Amino acid sequence: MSGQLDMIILLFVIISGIGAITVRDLLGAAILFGAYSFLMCLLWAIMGAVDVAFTEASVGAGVSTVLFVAAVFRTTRRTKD
Amino acid sequence: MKLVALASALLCGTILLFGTAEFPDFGDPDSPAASHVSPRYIEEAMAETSAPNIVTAVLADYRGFDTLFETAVVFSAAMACFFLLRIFGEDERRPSEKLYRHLPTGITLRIDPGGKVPDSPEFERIDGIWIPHDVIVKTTTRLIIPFIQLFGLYVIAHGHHSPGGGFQGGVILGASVILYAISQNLRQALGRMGEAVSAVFCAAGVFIYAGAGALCLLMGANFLDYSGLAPLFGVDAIQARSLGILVVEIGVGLAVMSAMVWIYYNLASMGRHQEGL
Amino acid sequence: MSEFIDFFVGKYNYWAFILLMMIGLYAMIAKKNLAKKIIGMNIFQTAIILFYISTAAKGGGASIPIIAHGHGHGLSEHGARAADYINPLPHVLMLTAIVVSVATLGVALTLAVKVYHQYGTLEEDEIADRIRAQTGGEP
Amino acid sequence: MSPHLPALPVVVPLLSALLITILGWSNRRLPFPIALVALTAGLLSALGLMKDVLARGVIGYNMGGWDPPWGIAYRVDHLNALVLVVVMAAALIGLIATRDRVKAEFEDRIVPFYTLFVLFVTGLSGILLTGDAFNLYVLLEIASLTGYALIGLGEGRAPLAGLNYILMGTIGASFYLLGVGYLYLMTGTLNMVDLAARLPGLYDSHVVALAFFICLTGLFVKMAFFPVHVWLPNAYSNASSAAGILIAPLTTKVMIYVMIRITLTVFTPDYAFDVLDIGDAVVWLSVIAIVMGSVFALAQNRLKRILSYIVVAEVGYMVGGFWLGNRAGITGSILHIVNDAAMTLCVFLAAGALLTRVPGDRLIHLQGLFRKMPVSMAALVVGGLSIIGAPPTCGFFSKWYLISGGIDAGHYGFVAALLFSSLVNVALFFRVFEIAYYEPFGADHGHDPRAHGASGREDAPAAMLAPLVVVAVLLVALGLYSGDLVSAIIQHAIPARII
Amino acid sequence: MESIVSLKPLAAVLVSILVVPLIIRSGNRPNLREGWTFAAAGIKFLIVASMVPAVLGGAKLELTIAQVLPGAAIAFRVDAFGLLFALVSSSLWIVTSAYSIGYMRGLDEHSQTRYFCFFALSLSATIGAAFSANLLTLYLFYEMLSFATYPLVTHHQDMEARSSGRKYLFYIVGSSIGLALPAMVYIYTVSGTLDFAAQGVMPASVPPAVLTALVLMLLFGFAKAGVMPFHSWLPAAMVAPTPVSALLHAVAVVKVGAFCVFRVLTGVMGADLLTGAGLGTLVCYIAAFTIIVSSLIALSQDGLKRRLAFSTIGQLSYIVLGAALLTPDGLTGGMLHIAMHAFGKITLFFCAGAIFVATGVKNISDMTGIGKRMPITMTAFFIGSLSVIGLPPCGGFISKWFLVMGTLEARQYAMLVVILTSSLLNAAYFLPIVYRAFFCTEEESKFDNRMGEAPLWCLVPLKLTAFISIILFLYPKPFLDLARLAVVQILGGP
Repeated sequence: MSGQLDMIILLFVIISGIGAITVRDLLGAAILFGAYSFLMCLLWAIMGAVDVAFTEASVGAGVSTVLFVAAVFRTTRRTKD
Repeated sequence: MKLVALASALLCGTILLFGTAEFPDFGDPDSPAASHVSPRYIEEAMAETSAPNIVTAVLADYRGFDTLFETAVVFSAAMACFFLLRIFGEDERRPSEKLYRHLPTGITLRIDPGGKVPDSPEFERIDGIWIPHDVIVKTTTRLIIPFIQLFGLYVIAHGHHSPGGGFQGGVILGASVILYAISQNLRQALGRMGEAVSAVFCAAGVFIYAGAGALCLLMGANFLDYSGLAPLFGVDAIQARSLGILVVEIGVGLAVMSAMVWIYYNLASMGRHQEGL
Repeated sequence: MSEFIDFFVGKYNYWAFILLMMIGLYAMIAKKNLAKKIIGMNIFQTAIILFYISTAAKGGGASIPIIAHGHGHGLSEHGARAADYINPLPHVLMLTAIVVSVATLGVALTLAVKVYHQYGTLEEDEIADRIRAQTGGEP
Repeated sequence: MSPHLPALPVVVPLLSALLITILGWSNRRLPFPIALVALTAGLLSALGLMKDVLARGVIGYNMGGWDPPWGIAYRVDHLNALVLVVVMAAALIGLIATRDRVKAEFEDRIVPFYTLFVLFVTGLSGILLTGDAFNLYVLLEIASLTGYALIGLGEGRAPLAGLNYILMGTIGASFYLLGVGYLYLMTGTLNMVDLAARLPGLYDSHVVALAFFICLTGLFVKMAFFPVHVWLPNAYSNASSAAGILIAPLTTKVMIYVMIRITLTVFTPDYAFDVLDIGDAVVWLSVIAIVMGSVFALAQNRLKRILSYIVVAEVGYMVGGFWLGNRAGITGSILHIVNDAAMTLCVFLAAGALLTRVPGDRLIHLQGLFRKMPVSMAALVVGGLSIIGAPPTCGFFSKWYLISGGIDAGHYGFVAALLFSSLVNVALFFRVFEIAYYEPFGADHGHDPRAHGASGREDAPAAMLAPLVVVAVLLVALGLYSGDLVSAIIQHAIPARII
Repeated sequence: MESIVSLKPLAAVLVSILVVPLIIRSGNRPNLREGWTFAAAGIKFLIVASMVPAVLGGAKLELTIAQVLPGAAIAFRVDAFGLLFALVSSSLWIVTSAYSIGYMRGLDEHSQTRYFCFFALSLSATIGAAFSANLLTLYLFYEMLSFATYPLVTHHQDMEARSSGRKYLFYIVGSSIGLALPAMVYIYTVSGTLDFAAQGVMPASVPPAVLTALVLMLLFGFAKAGVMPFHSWLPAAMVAPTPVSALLHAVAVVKVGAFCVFRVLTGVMGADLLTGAGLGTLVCYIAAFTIIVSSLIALSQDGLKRRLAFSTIGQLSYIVLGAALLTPDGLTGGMLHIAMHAFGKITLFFCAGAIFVATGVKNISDMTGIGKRMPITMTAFFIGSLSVIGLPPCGGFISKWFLVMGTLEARQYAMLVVILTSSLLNAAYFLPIVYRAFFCTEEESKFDNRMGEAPLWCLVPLKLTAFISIILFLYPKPFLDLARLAVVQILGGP
């Protein structure tokens, strides 16, 4: 039951991870990276690691993404790969 | 290059996969990881530290030394960003045009270098690259931010009993300031929480943590052995541990909050601290 | 076949962590864009976090590591049993690791911004071209 | 001595780093004195620890008062006490010597510079003292993050080099973390002594072997072992000279210490040398590292790049010597940690001193420096001779042990590589000396009028020269006392079963 | 044989190191600077000489500085052989210092302060090598000597000096690190010690092939001994100022090389072991080859200093040959040759320098008739030649006599032939110079008849050394006693 949910989220994690490194737009990559972190956080919540999930939600999905967006804002969205 | 990368990644993965065959089964309650050290935490943490959240107990007490340095890592990262990016006195050295918005009308004025700056509360300085003028966003964030901060404080304070603690709370508090900076602008955020404040708060947060540990040393206990603080708090050793955890969580929260804000300031403005997200 | 499925199902978290690690490693080596490399680095780190969290799991209805009825002064009548709670130690370790990873991310992004400021691009090959143009090929 | 002594080398610098920020923010004159006091206290407590260890043997210290497998314990034995003294001493000398350079290079960044540097030393001393595998990772990250920052703010390609350093360093640290995770999965503990007690039953497990390899790979990246050294030359040669002086002598040496610690204390020599039997393979890798490091060094035309590649080759010395797996080899390796820290400090310091007076460190910039800066060049000569391995400088004696270990183990490839590298070092250093000595060529047999007139002497400031001379003298002193060093300390750092 | 702990060896080594700061400080007052040099040289000689009675009495003066490796310390031990060598070097330093003043000032050379500093350092290293108690200490001072002489060799700081300096380093340092060092470590590994002992320290278990390799590595590794094919640094080093060539490349440096070989063969390997393995003969043949070939090359050289250099290469191999004969007379001959050749060859170099200072001539073909211009110099040159050739009434005769006796004793008749042939060759490349200097027609002479000797500072030393060469023939007792005693000590004696 929870195992299946687990697997589905893992699948999404992997997809968003691959997406983050393949999409040809750094802002998009940053957002996908945020999504990746958020899915990771869900995964950990399901696995019972509530504190880790909390931290990942605030740090990974929150601040990391903001920092990334800020950096993209200060550099460029362009990427060749 | 791509092939090399793929090959090395695959090689690495294959080797690791090969190892998983001998792993204990996922979720096996008798695996060494579940049966050697950790049971003590689960069974005794409550009695020894009076913190029902075992993670908090382990984080701030049993392995408090790790966490001290974890906080120090955040501090050094913030310091590193400041060290690498901050540009001092850019404004004076390279005067550039400034943009002002007339609030009642929304008209944007451009003032060339050397031009006279309008001296009226109706004018607001704005950034050339980031000019949101959205009353809805500004008002909403103004409303939300206090609650976010309240929640952050709650998370720090309630870390003993529920998920959360200094890190999470600190990040939430930091995020509230960052949100303020994004919704208004960087200068206003800097006006609320300046650079010196972030830097000193950041160091002070870690200092609270390390100082609590050093205080234990002075009281004759080992470093970070909060039970040594019992005479100071006037409670028994176990309660002293609980209070010690609270003290260091506050330190962590302070440090992490300021660090996040500080990193954001430098990163978003390329260290110039005038224009930014 | 069913053995294989059991094998897979029993350890799918570990498989996923390896897959994520490979993605991260691949991105760090193959991608020429520095920001992409940084994303790869973070994925790599999260993969390891996933591994640790997986080691913490306990089957058989273990609950999250917060002791129920825990209010009061550590004198809960019925002491907690280890099998009832998920192993908290990896969680603690990974809290640290997450914070370390965001710290690393901050510094890495800072340096990336500096590199962009210096060369006007984040692509490694273009940077190499600029350096060659500036110094005449000397290291 | 106080029972809390083991905590001090970490706690005092940490608190001082914070004080530098808090107090220094308003008073820019404070950071240096605070750092000075912190590192002096660190050095004194390290010496005190050394004394205690010599008197009483291994010292343990429980952080937070929790017993080892549950809490984090520090464990001080001969090995880490020795390396701690070296690190603290090198950091202190570097700090004093670079005072003026820091003022010049980081005029408005004094506060963050010293904060980061003292944190860097904190991290290193924590790495050295800790007895907990995960705690080591956290401290490693402190030392690395501060190192990235210090290196990233240099001239030219420094930010790019710093970024590459971050990427590779993070891979290395993450691999180490993963290896520790594997160990945790198999044993359920993170304490090194506890791990060592629980591992013997698991020696035939592939996961443990994998954990070992992963840890080792991670550490190889961190210590810049060929072929994963690529971050080092760029990072060290582009860093500002102050940062180079402070970081170059320390990082790789501490990583080699970690390798030795993990192998000897956690996995035990039985496992590493007998069960896995990878010693030979690693020694061959280090042969490649030594040879390639030397060859790459030959191809460089900048002094600091040459020195950086020499560091790469020296890493090969230490790794190879350790993996010979016999007493002489490991003695040589540990002794070389000490000596190489001193040598690297000496040559980087000398290069920094030269850079105060010449526009760059390309070899053509060094023309005529023997006349212009005799003291700095003399120190560079001493450092160079030590790296070459000429007696009585300390480099000779560690090389002696390494060669002796190679012969004992019958590993003549390693011996040949060491000799080759020594010869290449002769070529490298004398190329530098030649340029500094001859050029610009004197007209007609050197009878140029300059020689008799005013000599145009303009050496580096005394504040930099004094520590430099101290280090140069130290190189010789270390050489003369290496016998005592080995018999009193290093012999006790090696498990008795290794012969 | 008693051992006395004494500070004298250390003092003898340190005196010329300690004088270096004084020389540097008085760099702009040449007279004071040279005064310091003289003072150091004099004190050094007195210290060395003061050890003679004790050593002749059979004692050994010992001092351990630092126990750097288990079983190997940095330590001094003065025995008869070391003292003999130290006596030669330190006495000649006084003479050479005087000569240096004349030469350097006569040519108005640059960087004289540096020159005198490194000269003093080189002497320290030489004396240190002479007094070494073990191979490690010997190696230490050997390397110190290599690096200290580098600035002297390349004194002129021009292109030619640089390429010579490179060659010098390549041969000397390359061979010592590449060959001698690993051999030493191997010896240390198998025997656990590096001390010199009467019959060597090598355990008998070392297989002959390894032993051969070790001997060859050490023979070639100490390339200062100039054994072919590791000889070509010596002619290259002749770009140095002549006093350097005189003292270092005829006495101190090259003889430290020969001294090392001597020590290795007798003190480390041991005579019996080498004889047993037939390695003495091998080294003999290598030395013989060097002797003959270098003499032949010397014949074809026109540069006077280059000819002297090749002659030195040959003469050094006499010493090696003497050591390799491994018989009492052979060893005595080898040791005496260190002293005898030193006085003879330094005279020749002094003459070459004096000629260069006075006339600027370097090539032999330009020296026709120079005897009329510089009669004193050329007379001294003649005496030096006789000594090097090994003819009476000069000291060289005595050492050669002992060498010949040694070959007979060892039944190495081929070596006897080699020595005699080589003596003929020596005569063939020296005597024509003297002949053409004095006996030539007016037209052939390249000089007019005016007397024009070099400055007095140059002239007195070469007269002195020529005189000593003759004295040594008449009164060889001090050196002979030391050599005899040394042989007893080396062979473990009755």
